[in-house]
Amino acid sequence: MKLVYFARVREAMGSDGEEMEFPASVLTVGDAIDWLAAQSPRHAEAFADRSKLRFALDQRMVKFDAPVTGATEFAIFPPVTGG
Amino acid sequence: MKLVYFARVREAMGSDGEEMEFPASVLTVGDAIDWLAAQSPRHAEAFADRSKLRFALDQRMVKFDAPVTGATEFAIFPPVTGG
Amino acid sequence: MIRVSVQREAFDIAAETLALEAAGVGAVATFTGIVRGDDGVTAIELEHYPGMTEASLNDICAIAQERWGLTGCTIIHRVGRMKVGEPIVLVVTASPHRAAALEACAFLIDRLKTDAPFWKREYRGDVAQWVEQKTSDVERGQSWDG
Amino acid sequence: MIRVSVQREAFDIAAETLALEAAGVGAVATFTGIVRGDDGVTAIELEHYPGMTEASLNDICAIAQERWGLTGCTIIHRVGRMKVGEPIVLVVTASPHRAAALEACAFLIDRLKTDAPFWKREYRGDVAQWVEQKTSDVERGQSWDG
Repeated sequence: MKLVYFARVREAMGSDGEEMEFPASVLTVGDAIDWLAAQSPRHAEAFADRSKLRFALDQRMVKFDAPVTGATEFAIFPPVTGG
Repeated sequence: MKLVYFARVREAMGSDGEEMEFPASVLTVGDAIDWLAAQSPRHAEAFADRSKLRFALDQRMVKFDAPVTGATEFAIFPPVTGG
Repeated sequence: MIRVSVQREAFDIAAETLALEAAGVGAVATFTGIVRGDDGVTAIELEHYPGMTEASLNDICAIAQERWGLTGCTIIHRVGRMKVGEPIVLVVTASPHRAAALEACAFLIDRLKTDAPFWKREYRGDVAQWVEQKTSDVERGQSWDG
Repeated sequence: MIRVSVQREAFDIAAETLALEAAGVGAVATFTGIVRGDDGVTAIELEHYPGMTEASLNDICAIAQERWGLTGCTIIHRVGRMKVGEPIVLVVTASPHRAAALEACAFLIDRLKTDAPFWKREYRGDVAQWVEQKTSDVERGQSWDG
Protein backbone atom coordinates (compact mmCIF):
# COMPACT_ATOMS: atom_id res chain seq x y z
CA MET A 1 0.00 0.00 0.00
CA LYS A 2 1.19 3.52 -0.77
CA LEU A 3 1.49 5.63 2.38
CA VAL A 4 1.57 9.42 2.01
CA TYR A 5 2.44 11.93 4.72
CA PHE A 6 1.67 15.63 4.96
CA ALA A 7 2.67 18.65 7.05
CA ARG A 8 3.91 17.82 10.57
CA VAL A 9 3.69 14.07 9.91
CA ARG A 10 5.77 14.45 6.75
CA GLU A 11 8.36 16.44 8.71
CA ALA A 12 8.41 13.94 11.59
CA MET A 13 8.91 11.09 9.13
CA GLY A 14 11.45 13.02 7.08
CA SER A 15 9.67 11.74 3.99
CA ASP A 16 6.48 12.38 2.03
CA GLY A 17 5.60 8.70 1.91
CA GLU A 18 6.66 5.05 1.59
CA GLU A 19 5.50 1.70 0.28
CA MET A 20 4.31 -0.64 3.04
CA GLU A 21 2.69 -4.09 3.08
CA PHE A 22 0.54 -4.60 6.17
CA PRO A 23 0.29 -8.10 7.67
CA ALA A 24 -3.09 -9.85 7.51
CA SER A 25 -3.76 -8.90 11.16
CA VAL A 26 -4.09 -5.24 10.15
CA LEU A 27 -7.77 -4.72 9.38
CA THR A 28 -8.56 -1.08 10.26
CA VAL A 29 -6.86 2.31 10.16
CA GLY A 30 -6.36 1.98 13.92
CA ASP A 31 -4.63 -1.40 13.49
CA ALA A 32 -2.42 0.10 10.77
CA ILE A 33 -1.29 2.97 13.01
CA ASP A 34 -0.51 0.56 15.87
CA TRP A 35 1.52 -1.62 13.51
CA LEU A 36 3.30 1.34 11.86
CA ALA A 37 4.26 2.85 15.24
CA ALA A 38 6.15 -0.40 16.01
CA GLN A 39 8.28 -0.26 12.82
CA SER A 40 10.95 2.22 14.03
CA PRO A 41 11.57 4.86 16.71
CA ARG A 42 10.85 7.50 14.07
CA HIS A 43 7.47 5.91 13.24
CA ALA A 44 6.76 5.58 16.95
CA GLU A 45 7.33 9.27 17.53
CA ALA A 46 5.50 10.47 14.40
CA PHE A 47 2.39 8.43 15.32
CA ALA A 48 2.56 8.82 19.11
CA ASP A 49 -0.26 11.33 19.60
CA ARG A 50 -3.31 9.72 17.96
CA SER A 51 -5.49 12.73 18.74
CA LYS A 52 -3.37 14.76 16.32
CA LEU A 53 -3.68 12.32 13.40
CA ARG A 54 -6.24 12.25 10.60
CA PHE A 55 -6.52 9.79 7.72
CA ALA A 56 -7.65 9.41 4.15
CA LEU A 57 -8.04 6.18 2.21
CA ASP A 58 -7.91 6.68 -1.54
CA GLN A 59 -8.33 10.42 -0.89
CA ARG A 60 -11.47 10.12 1.27
CA MET A 61 -11.36 11.18 4.95
CA VAL A 62 -11.89 8.16 7.23
CA LYS A 63 -11.84 7.39 10.97
CA PHE A 64 -9.84 4.88 13.02
CA ASP A 65 -12.41 2.13 12.51
CA ALA A 66 -12.36 2.24 8.67
CA PRO A 67 -11.16 -0.99 7.02
CA VAL A 68 -7.86 -0.50 5.16
CA THR A 69 -8.11 -3.66 3.09
CA GLY A 70 -8.40 -2.98 -0.63
CA ALA A 71 -7.23 0.63 -0.44
CA THR A 72 -4.43 1.77 -2.75
CA GLU A 73 -3.38 5.03 -1.06
CA PHE A 74 -3.34 5.64 2.70
CA ALA A 75 -2.70 9.25 3.78
CA ILE A 76 -1.73 10.23 7.32
CA PHE A 77 -1.70 13.90 8.33
CA PRO A 78 -2.52 16.38 11.11
CA PRO A 79 -5.95 18.06 11.45
CA VAL A 80 -6.47 20.36 8.47
CA THR A 81 -6.01 24.13 8.80
CA GLY A 82 -6.89 25.71 5.44
CA GLY A 83 -9.02 28.72 4.66
CA MET B 1 -43.63 73.15 5.88
CA LYS B 2 -41.99 71.66 2.82
CA LEU B 3 -43.79 68.51 1.66
CA VAL B 4 -41.90 66.09 -0.63
CA TYR B 5 -43.40 63.14 -2.51
CA PHE B 6 -41.70 60.10 -3.98
CA ALA B 7 -42.50 57.21 -6.31
CA ARG B 8 -46.22 56.31 -6.52
CA VAL B 9 -47.20 59.22 -4.23
CA ARG B 10 -45.27 61.65 -6.47
CA GLU B 11 -47.06 60.24 -9.52
CA ALA B 12 -50.49 60.34 -7.85
CA MET B 13 -49.89 63.98 -6.85
CA GLY B 14 -48.41 64.89 -10.24
CA SER B 15 -45.73 66.80 -8.34
CA ASP B 16 -42.61 66.11 -6.30
CA GLY B 17 -43.74 68.38 -3.50
CA GLU B 18 -45.44 71.54 -2.30
CA GLU B 19 -45.35 74.15 0.49
CA MET B 20 -48.12 73.70 3.04
CA GLU B 21 -48.98 75.40 6.34
CA PHE B 22 -50.86 73.07 8.67
CA PRO B 23 -53.47 74.54 11.04
CA ALA B 24 -52.73 74.39 14.76
CA SER B 25 -55.04 71.36 15.11
CA VAL B 26 -52.53 69.23 13.16
CA LEU B 27 -50.21 67.73 15.78
CA THR B 28 -49.06 64.37 14.42
CA VAL B 29 -48.21 62.78 11.07
CA GLY B 30 -51.62 61.06 11.21
CA ASP B 31 -53.38 64.42 11.71
CA ALA B 32 -51.41 65.87 8.80
CA ILE B 33 -52.45 63.07 6.44
CA ASP B 34 -56.13 63.45 7.47
CA TRP B 35 -55.94 67.18 6.86
CA LEU B 36 -54.06 66.83 3.54
CA ALA B 37 -56.54 64.25 2.22
CA ALA B 38 -59.29 66.89 2.62
CA GLN B 39 -57.47 69.51 0.51
CA SER B 40 -58.48 68.24 -2.97
CA PRO B 41 -59.78 65.14 -4.73
CA ARG B 42 -56.22 64.50 -5.91
CA HIS B 43 -54.89 64.64 -2.33
CA ALA B 44 -57.79 62.44 -1.20
CA GLU B 45 -56.89 59.77 -3.74
CA ALA B 46 -53.13 59.94 -3.23
CA PHE B 47 -53.50 59.51 0.54
CA ALA B 48 -56.49 57.14 0.56
CA ASP B 49 -54.69 53.90 1.46
CA ARG B 50 -52.83 54.67 4.71
CA SER B 51 -51.33 51.16 4.82
CA LYS B 52 -49.34 52.05 1.69
CA LEU B 53 -47.86 55.28 3.08
CA ARG B 54 -44.61 55.84 4.92
CA PHE B 55 -43.19 59.11 6.31
CA ALA B 56 -39.99 60.93 7.09
CA LEU B 57 -39.62 64.14 9.09
CA ASP B 58 -36.42 66.00 8.32
CA GLN B 59 -35.18 62.81 6.59
CA ARG B 60 -35.83 60.45 9.50
CA MET B 61 -38.41 57.66 9.16
CA VAL B 62 -41.36 58.22 11.53
CA LYS B 63 -44.74 56.64 12.29
CA PHE B 64 -48.28 58.07 12.30
CA ASP B 65 -48.02 59.20 15.91
CA ALA B 66 -44.87 61.32 15.44
CA PRO B 67 -45.37 65.06 16.17
CA VAL B 68 -44.95 67.19 13.03
CA THR B 69 -44.50 70.49 14.85
CA GLY B 70 -41.06 72.02 14.35
CA ALA B 71 -40.14 69.88 11.34
CA THR B 72 -38.89 71.59 8.18
CA GLU B 73 -39.31 68.80 5.63
CA PHE B 74 -42.12 66.23 5.60
CA ALA B 75 -41.74 63.37 3.12
CA ILE B 76 -44.58 61.07 2.11
CA PHE B 77 -43.85 57.94 0.08
CA PRO B 78 -44.74 54.24 -0.41
CA PRO B 79 -42.94 51.44 1.45
CA VAL B 80 -39.33 51.29 0.25
CA THR B 81 -38.18 48.67 -2.25
CA GLY B 82 -34.45 49.10 -2.76
CA GLY B 83 -31.67 46.53 -2.82
CA MET C 1 -14.17 52.95 8.00
CA ILE C 2 -17.58 53.55 6.44
CA ARG C 3 -18.11 54.34 2.79
CA VAL C 4 -21.53 54.96 1.29
CA SER C 5 -22.30 55.93 -2.27
CA VAL C 6 -25.53 56.42 -4.23
CA GLN C 7 -24.62 56.62 -7.89
CA ARG C 8 -25.78 55.98 -11.42
CA GLU C 9 -22.57 54.25 -12.52
CA ALA C 10 -21.70 50.59 -12.06
CA PHE C 11 -19.26 49.73 -9.27
CA ASP C 12 -15.91 47.96 -9.13
CA ILE C 13 -16.06 45.04 -6.69
CA ALA C 14 -12.29 44.42 -6.93
CA ALA C 15 -11.44 48.01 -5.98
CA GLU C 16 -14.00 48.04 -3.15
CA THR C 17 -12.85 44.78 -1.58
CA LEU C 18 -9.20 45.78 -1.98
CA ALA C 19 -9.90 49.05 -0.15
CA LEU C 20 -11.24 47.11 2.86
CA GLU C 21 -8.53 44.44 2.67
CA ALA C 22 -5.96 47.20 2.99
CA ALA C 23 -7.01 47.60 6.64
CA GLY C 24 -5.17 44.32 7.30
CA VAL C 25 -8.15 42.24 8.42
CA GLY C 26 -8.71 38.53 7.99
CA ALA C 27 -12.12 38.36 6.34
CA VAL C 28 -13.99 40.30 3.69
CA ALA C 29 -17.54 39.41 2.67
CA THR C 30 -19.52 40.91 -0.19
CA PHE C 31 -23.07 40.82 -1.43
CA THR C 32 -24.05 41.90 -4.93
CA GLY C 33 -27.70 42.30 -5.94
CA ILE C 34 -28.40 41.92 -9.66
CA VAL C 35 -31.45 42.76 -11.79
CA ARG C 36 -33.44 39.56 -12.34
CA GLY C 37 -35.40 38.88 -15.50
CA ASP C 38 -38.36 37.23 -13.72
CA ASP C 39 -41.85 37.41 -15.27
CA GLY C 40 -40.73 39.20 -18.39
CA VAL C 41 -38.90 42.04 -16.62
CA THR C 42 -36.49 43.73 -19.04
CA ALA C 43 -35.18 46.57 -16.86
CA ILE C 44 -35.72 48.38 -13.57
CA GLU C 45 -35.55 52.01 -12.51
CA LEU C 46 -34.62 53.16 -9.04
CA GLU C 47 -35.75 56.43 -7.50
CA HIS C 48 -34.38 57.63 -4.17
CA TYR C 49 -34.57 60.43 -1.60
CA PRO C 50 -31.29 62.35 -1.96
CA GLY C 51 -29.72 63.14 1.39
CA MET C 52 -31.90 60.79 3.42
CA THR C 53 -30.66 57.80 1.42
CA GLU C 54 -27.02 58.46 2.24
CA ALA C 55 -27.87 59.19 5.88
CA SER C 56 -29.83 55.96 6.30
CA LEU C 57 -27.08 53.87 4.64
CA ASN C 58 -24.55 55.51 6.96
CA ASP C 59 -26.77 54.69 9.93
CA ILE C 60 -27.04 50.98 9.16
CA CYS C 61 -23.28 50.81 8.47
CA ALA C 62 -22.60 52.41 11.87
CA ILE C 63 -24.94 49.92 13.58
CA ALA C 64 -23.23 46.97 11.86
CA GLN C 65 -19.76 48.28 12.60
CA GLU C 66 -20.61 48.56 16.30
CA ARG C 67 -22.52 45.26 16.57
CA TRP C 68 -20.00 43.06 14.71
CA GLY C 69 -16.81 45.01 15.40
CA LEU C 70 -16.20 45.57 11.70
CA THR C 71 -13.01 47.25 10.56
CA GLY C 72 -14.75 48.46 7.41
CA CYS C 73 -18.14 48.64 5.79
CA THR C 74 -19.11 49.81 2.29
CA ILE C 75 -22.50 50.17 0.61
CA ILE C 76 -22.83 51.28 -3.00
CA HIS C 77 -26.36 51.51 -4.36
CA ARG C 78 -27.12 52.46 -7.93
CA VAL C 79 -30.06 54.60 -9.00
CA GLY C 80 -31.62 55.25 -12.41
CA ARG C 81 -32.33 52.64 -15.04
CA MET C 82 -30.66 49.20 -15.10
CA LYS C 83 -31.12 46.28 -17.46
CA VAL C 84 -31.50 42.61 -16.51
CA GLY C 85 -28.12 41.22 -15.42
CA GLU C 86 -26.77 44.59 -14.27
CA PRO C 87 -25.63 44.98 -10.66
CA ILE C 88 -27.84 47.13 -8.40
CA VAL C 89 -26.18 47.11 -5.02
CA LEU C 90 -22.87 46.12 -3.44
CA VAL C 91 -22.29 45.54 0.26
CA VAL C 92 -18.75 44.88 1.53
CA THR C 93 -17.81 44.12 5.14
CA ALA C 94 -14.40 43.50 6.69
CA SER C 95 -13.60 41.95 10.05
CA PRO C 96 -10.91 39.88 11.72
CA HIS C 97 -13.44 37.02 11.84
CA ARG C 98 -15.33 35.37 9.01
CA ALA C 99 -18.64 34.87 10.81
CA ALA C 100 -18.80 38.57 11.73
CA ALA C 101 -18.13 39.68 8.16
CA LEU C 102 -20.76 37.34 6.67
CA GLU C 103 -23.43 38.04 9.29
CA ALA C 104 -22.95 41.80 9.06
CA CYS C 105 -23.22 41.55 5.29
CA ALA C 106 -26.58 39.75 5.62
CA PHE C 107 -27.76 42.33 8.18
CA LEU C 108 -26.83 45.25 5.93
CA ILE C 109 -28.62 44.00 2.84
CA ASP C 110 -31.70 43.01 4.90
CA ARG C 111 -31.87 46.38 6.64
CA LEU C 112 -31.17 48.36 3.49
CA LYS C 113 -34.31 46.81 2.00
CA THR C 114 -36.51 48.12 4.83
CA ASP C 115 -34.75 51.32 5.95
CA ALA C 116 -33.26 53.06 2.91
CA PRO C 117 -35.55 55.27 0.80
CA PHE C 118 -35.29 53.62 -2.61
CA TRP C 119 -38.26 52.80 -4.84
CA LYS C 120 -38.04 50.31 -7.67
CA ARG C 121 -40.04 50.28 -10.85
CA GLU C 122 -40.00 47.25 -13.14
CA TYR C 123 -40.14 47.59 -16.89
CA ARG C 124 -41.57 44.96 -19.18
CA GLY C 125 -40.69 46.56 -22.50
CA ASP C 126 -42.33 50.02 -22.25
CA VAL C 127 -44.73 49.10 -19.45
CA ALA C 128 -43.61 50.36 -16.04
CA GLN C 129 -44.92 49.08 -12.70
CA TRP C 130 -43.93 50.01 -9.14
CA VAL C 131 -42.65 47.09 -7.11
CA GLU C 132 -44.61 46.27 -3.92
CA GLN C 133 -42.68 45.79 -0.69
CA LYS C 134 -42.48 42.09 0.23
CA THR C 135 -43.70 40.94 3.63
CA SER C 136 -40.74 38.55 3.73
CA ASP C 137 -38.35 41.51 3.38
CA VAL C 138 -40.05 43.33 6.25
CA GLU C 139 -39.88 40.23 8.47
CA ARG C 140 -36.25 39.62 7.56
CA GLY C 141 -35.37 43.23 8.35
CA GLN C 142 -37.10 42.99 11.74
CA SER C 143 -35.47 39.63 12.54
CA TRP C 144 -32.25 41.47 13.46
CA ASP C 145 -33.99 43.49 16.18
CA GLY C 146 -33.58 42.87 19.89
CA MET D 1 -21.99 25.43 -12.21
CA ILE D 2 -19.13 24.45 -9.93
CA ARG D 3 -15.61 25.78 -10.31
CA VAL D 4 -12.78 24.75 -8.02
CA SER D 5 -9.14 25.79 -8.29
CA VAL D 6 -6.08 25.20 -6.12
CA GLN D 7 -3.39 27.54 -7.33
CA ARG D 8 -0.32 29.53 -6.36
CA GLU D 9 -1.44 32.73 -8.10
CA ALA D 10 -3.71 35.41 -6.66
CA PHE D 11 -7.32 35.43 -7.90
CA ASP D 12 -9.51 38.02 -9.60
CA ILE D 13 -12.68 38.60 -7.57
CA ALA D 14 -14.24 40.76 -10.29
CA ALA D 15 -13.83 38.08 -12.96
CA GLU D 16 -15.10 35.35 -10.63
CA THR D 17 -18.23 37.22 -9.52
CA LEU D 18 -18.93 38.30 -13.10
CA ALA D 19 -18.75 34.66 -14.24
CA LEU D 20 -21.49 33.73 -11.75
CA GLU D 21 -23.55 36.86 -12.42
CA ALA D 22 -23.66 35.85 -16.08
CA ALA D 23 -26.03 33.02 -15.11
CA GLY D 24 -28.70 35.72 -14.67
CA VAL D 25 -29.30 35.27 -10.95
CA GLY D 26 -30.32 37.87 -8.39
CA ALA D 27 -27.70 37.48 -5.69
CA VAL D 28 -23.98 36.84 -5.54
CA ALA D 29 -22.11 36.52 -2.22
CA THR D 30 -18.36 36.28 -1.75
CA PHE D 31 -16.00 35.56 1.07
CA THR D 32 -12.29 36.38 0.93
CA GLY D 33 -9.85 35.14 3.54
CA ILE D 34 -6.72 37.24 3.99
CA VAL D 35 -3.42 36.58 5.78
CA ARG D 36 -3.57 38.31 9.17
CA GLY D 37 -0.52 39.77 10.86
CA ASP D 38 -1.48 38.63 14.38
CA ASP D 39 1.22 37.94 16.97
CA GLY D 40 4.09 38.94 14.74
CA VAL D 41 3.13 36.71 11.79
CA THR D 42 4.86 37.95 8.62
CA ALA D 43 3.79 35.26 6.14
CA ILE D 44 2.10 31.87 5.87
CA GLU D 45 2.72 28.81 3.76
CA LEU D 46 0.03 26.39 2.68
CA GLU D 47 0.62 22.74 1.87
CA HIS D 48 -2.13 20.56 0.39
CA TYR D 49 -2.96 17.05 -0.82
CA PRO D 50 -3.13 17.32 -4.61
CA GLY D 51 -6.12 15.48 -6.02
CA MET D 52 -7.92 15.05 -2.72
CA THR D 53 -8.06 18.81 -2.21
CA GLU D 54 -9.87 19.43 -5.47
CA ALA D 55 -12.19 16.46 -4.85
CA SER D 56 -13.13 17.65 -1.36
CA LEU D 57 -13.76 21.23 -2.55
CA ASN D 58 -15.94 19.84 -5.33
CA ASP D 59 -17.85 17.75 -2.79
CA ILE D 60 -18.70 20.68 -0.50
CA CYS D 61 -19.70 22.79 -3.53
CA ALA D 62 -22.04 20.01 -4.69
CA ILE D 63 -23.58 19.78 -1.19
CA ALA D 64 -24.11 23.55 -1.05
CA GLN D 65 -25.53 23.70 -4.57
CA GLU D 66 -28.08 21.01 -3.68
CA ARG D 67 -28.95 22.35 -0.21
CA TRP D 68 -29.36 26.02 -1.17
CA GLY D 69 -30.35 25.61 -4.82
CA LEU D 70 -27.37 27.62 -6.00
CA THR D 71 -26.98 28.45 -9.66
CA GLY D 72 -23.21 28.67 -9.24
CA CYS D 73 -20.48 28.02 -6.73
CA THR D 74 -16.75 28.81 -6.94
CA ILE D 75 -13.88 28.08 -4.56
CA ILE D 76 -10.35 29.25 -5.26
CA HIS D 77 -7.74 28.36 -2.65
CA ARG D 78 -4.14 29.43 -2.92
CA VAL D 79 -1.18 27.29 -1.85
CA GLY D 80 2.47 28.14 -1.28
CA ARG D 81 3.77 31.17 0.54
CA MET D 82 1.70 34.33 1.13
CA LYS D 83 2.55 37.53 2.95
CA VAL D 84 0.36 39.39 5.46
CA GLY D 85 -2.45 41.17 3.60
CA GLU D 86 -2.47 38.72 0.68
CA PRO D 87 -5.70 36.85 -0.12
CA ILE D 88 -5.74 33.11 0.66
CA VAL D 89 -9.16 31.89 -0.35
CA LEU D 90 -12.17 33.08 -2.32
CA VAL D 91 -15.67 31.60 -2.11
CA VAL D 92 -18.38 32.84 -4.49
CA THR D 93 -22.01 31.72 -4.48
CA ALA D 94 -24.89 32.70 -6.75
CA SER D 95 -28.59 32.19 -6.19
CA PRO D 96 -31.90 33.84 -7.05
CA HIS D 97 -32.22 34.68 -3.32
CA ARG D 98 -29.86 36.65 -1.11
CA ALA D 99 -30.23 34.56 2.05
CA ALA D 100 -29.35 31.38 0.13
CA ALA D 101 -26.24 32.94 -1.40
CA LEU D 102 -24.99 34.30 1.96
CA GLU D 103 -25.76 31.17 3.98
CA ALA D 104 -24.16 28.88 1.40
CA CYS D 105 -21.08 31.11 1.40
CA ALA D 106 -20.80 30.75 5.20
CA PHE D 107 -21.31 26.97 4.93
CA LEU D 108 -18.59 26.62 2.29
CA ILE D 109 -15.90 28.51 4.18
CA ASP D 110 -16.79 26.70 7.43
CA ARG D 111 -16.69 23.26 5.80
CA LEU D 112 -13.57 24.01 3.82
CA LYS D 113 -11.79 24.60 7.12
CA THR D 114 -12.66 21.14 8.43
CA ASP D 115 -12.88 19.00 5.27
CA ALA D 116 -10.27 20.18 2.77
CA PRO D 117 -6.70 18.88 3.18
CA PHE D 118 -4.74 22.10 3.58
CA TRP D 119 -2.11 22.71 6.24
CA LYS D 120 -0.95 26.15 7.23
CA ARG D 121 2.43 27.15 8.57
CA GLU D 122 2.97 30.60 10.05
CA TYR D 123 6.23 32.47 9.60
CA ARG D 124 7.53 35.01 12.05
CA GLY D 125 10.55 36.17 10.12
CA ASP D 126 12.48 32.92 9.48
CA VAL D 127 10.78 30.92 12.23
CA ALA D 128 8.07 28.56 10.93
CA GLN D 129 5.34 26.99 13.05
CA TRP D 130 2.46 24.71 12.06
CA VAL D 131 -0.97 26.13 12.87
CA GLU D 132 -3.12 24.06 15.23
CA GLN D 133 -6.73 23.34 14.25
CA LYS D 134 -9.14 25.47 16.28
CA THR D 135 -11.91 23.81 18.26
CA SER D 136 -14.18 26.68 17.23
CA ASP D 137 -13.57 25.82 13.56
CA VAL D 138 -14.47 22.17 14.16
CA GLU D 139 -17.66 23.15 16.01
CA ARG D 140 -18.61 25.63 13.33
CA GLY D 141 -18.06 23.02 10.62
CA GLN D 142 -20.24 20.50 12.47
CA SER D 143 -22.96 23.08 13.15
CA TRP D 144 -24.19 22.62 9.56
CA ASP D 145 -24.85 18.89 10.06
CA GLY D 146 -28.31 17.38 10.47
